[in-house]
This record gives sequence, C-alpha cells and structure tokens, in this order.
Amino acid sequence: MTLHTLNRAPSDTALLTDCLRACSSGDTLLLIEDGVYCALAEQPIAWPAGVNVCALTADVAARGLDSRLASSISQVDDADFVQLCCEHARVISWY
Amino acid sequence: MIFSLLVYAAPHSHQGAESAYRFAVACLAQGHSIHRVFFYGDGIHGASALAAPPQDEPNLPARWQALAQAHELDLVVCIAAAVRRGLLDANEARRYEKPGHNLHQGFELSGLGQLAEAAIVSDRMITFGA
Amino acid sequence: MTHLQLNDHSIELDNEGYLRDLSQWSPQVAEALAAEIPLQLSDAHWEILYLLRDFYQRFEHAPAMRPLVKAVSLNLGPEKGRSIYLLKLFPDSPAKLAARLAGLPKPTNCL
Amino acid sequence: MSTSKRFLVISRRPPYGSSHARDALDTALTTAVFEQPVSMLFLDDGVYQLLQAQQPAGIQQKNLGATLSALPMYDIDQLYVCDSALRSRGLSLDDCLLPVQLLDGNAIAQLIRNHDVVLSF
Repeated sequence: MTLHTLNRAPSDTALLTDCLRACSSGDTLLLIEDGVYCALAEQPIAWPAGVNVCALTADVAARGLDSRLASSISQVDDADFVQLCCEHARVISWY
Repeated sequence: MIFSLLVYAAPHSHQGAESAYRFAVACLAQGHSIHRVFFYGDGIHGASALAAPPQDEPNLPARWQALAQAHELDLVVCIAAAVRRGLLDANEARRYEKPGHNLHQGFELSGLGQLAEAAIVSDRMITFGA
Repeated sequence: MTHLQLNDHSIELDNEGYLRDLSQWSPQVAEALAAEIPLQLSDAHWEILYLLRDFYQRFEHAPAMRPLVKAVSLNLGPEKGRSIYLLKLFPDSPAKLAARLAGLPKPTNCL
Repeated sequence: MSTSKRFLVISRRPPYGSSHARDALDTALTTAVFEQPVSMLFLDDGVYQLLQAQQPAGIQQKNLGATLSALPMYDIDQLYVCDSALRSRGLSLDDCLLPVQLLDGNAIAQLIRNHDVVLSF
C-alpha cells in the first residue's frame, strides 16, 4: 500500500489526474498545502474507490477551510502524517 | 522507523520547505529517527547562512541547525545544485575561487549519491516538493 | 591560478589543474597536462581519451566510473572494459583524471 | 551497503522550463551508479523530454535528450511512458529517442506497487 501526498489545488488537473490514476485500492491520499483545496465540498472530486482521502489539519485551518470540507474527508494532524507514512510501504509526493 | 527527507522546495517560495521541517519535528517527537535530510534543487536555499527573514518570521536554516544539534541530524545539501546557485562552503569557495562562502552551520555539501544512500538505508523516504 | 606552458604560449588552468577554457584543448595540451603528473600517454591512453571526448559529445556529460567502464567495454572490448585496466592507465581516479586530460569539464562532485 | 531497493523515478515536467527534468534524470543516473535497479516513468508533460531533435543551444542549456540517451550506459532500461500522456499530445513511440514501454492507468498503479522507493520530480 502506498501513501500519496498531493500539494496542489484541483486547478492543476493534470497533477490530480496522474495522482488518482496512480492510486490503488487500499492506498491513502493525504492532501497537504494547496492540495487541501481538493477537499472542498463545493467542488466534489470523484475519488477512486477504496482510497482513503484525508487532509492535513494545519493546512486546512490556515486557509480557513475547516467548515467547507466534504464530509467524506477526514482531517489528520502532523503526528498522523508520520503514522500514515509508517503504515504504508512507500510514499509518493505529487507536486 | 528510520526516515529520510528530500526537501525540493525553496523557503519563502514554497510551503514545502516549511512542511518538511514540521514533518521532521513530528517524526522525532514520536521517537522515530531521521537518517538524513537531503536538500536538492531550489531546496538548497534552505541552507543559506545569509538568509535574513524579518524578525517576526521564522529563520528556517537556523531552526534546521537547532533541530540537527538536538537530534544529531545529518543535513546534506546537494553539492552540484548548491554550487551552481551560489551556495558554497569554504572548501568549494576555494575550489571555484569565489570571494566568500555562505553555507549555514550544521549543513554539509555532498553528492547526490547521499540521496540514493539515504533511500537505501531508510525505511521511508518522504519528498517535499515545489 | 596556474599556467600550462606549451611551446610559445601559456594556457590558463584553474587551481585543480582543469582547463579554464575547454576550447583550448588539443592533443599537445593533453600531453603537457599528463607530463606534469607525470604520465607518458600511450596509444592505450589515447583510445580512452578519445572515447571520453566522444562520450561527452554524444551524452553531454562526463561519465562516472561505471558508465565509463561500460562504454569502454562496448567500444574497445570487454577485456579493456574493466576498472582495473583503467586504474592502471589512469591511477587513483580514472574517471576524473582521464576527463581532465581529455579536456572535459570539471566534474560536479555528484557522487 | 549490501541491501538493494527497487527505485522508481517519476518525471512529469517538460524539459528546459525548470530544473525538474534534469534533476529527475541526475537522480536516476546517480542511483544507478550506486548499483540499485532503477526504473523511470514519464507522465504528463514529462513525455516531451523524449522528443528527438532537441536543440537547446540557443537557450544556453545542455541537451537533456542527449543525457537521456545515456540511460542504457547506466543499465537503466526499464523506461515507461503513460499511454494517454503520449497519445493526447499527438505523439507516438516513433517520436521517442529511446525505447520505452507504454502503460495504462492500471499498469502504472501496478508499477508503483512493484517498487520500494518512488522519487517524483
């Protein structure tokens, strides 16, 4: 299983497409930095089945997005980020 | 677990430089070890001794150095990426006959091989990109 | 700064003995650089130097040891494509020394 | 260092406009010199790196294509390209300066699972 991090807003559609295409069922996708804009309820993204999508709390809060996230997306803190790295065999950064 | 980090984002241009530092702190707080932090591409600017951000903004090179001192971290800056961008230690300044050097204390210049070595010996390699 | 004296003119070298201006390279320059080591260039040396120049021309970088060995093996045969053979010709650090004599740029210290 | 890991270097930026493509390539070459098995995967605009007839002298840059063509000298011959990235740009394998294998989305996910370390640029 792979942990993917994505740090760009959804307007970078090519990056988002490549990232989603590279996800397998059981993988986790962690949205960080500007990647947290992919988590907004107003612009729902069709996440691949079986992929756990979460967003980094500090980046969500920094951008004032706390109340705007899609309900399917959980928030994780820095310690959880480290934990997710341990739980997955490899980490890929999409940036 | 043993982690290594690849910092490819330049401080102040990209949040990635700061994210890498925060990750390192969280990593060490959980008792994991960090084998190496490797600075590459524009990320090398995170090792400048001449960075002078405003007083009410964090000085990333200084914080890396403090973290490295407290946890005996290996902070390695890609020598080829650094030298072309004007980040030199005393040795390279001599080698290229330049008038000064500006690598922050606590960092060292070395080859890209150190990135490969870090990935080989660490359990996880995490990239912070730009 | 040092200079390499060649017949009637002198050629600038940096403090590690690399040519400052790579376009000044000639076989005579290579001979003179080698003489300072001292090293007498034989046909066996020359085929490596020309292979290096060809490698640089084609791939636009000076090879590390491993690809150099492979290039030698492919072009000059497997019995020469061995580190030990290159070490005998260019002692200590064949990829570095041969590149300097062949007038290639100073390696970026990447390894 | 007796251990060996399977490395995948993902390169998804076009050449020359930024240092990403060059850095990805240097990383792959260096890792191979460390005697690790290295694969490269070209995605998105990264496929433009593979175009023949690159002539960057006029923009004072080195020819990335020339250095890419040295990959076999470093025993890096597992080279992959995203099928749709190539086709959507009107390119085919004939346009590529190296022999590469085409992969669809499923195969890319599979390729990633087959590698221990993935470095992306």
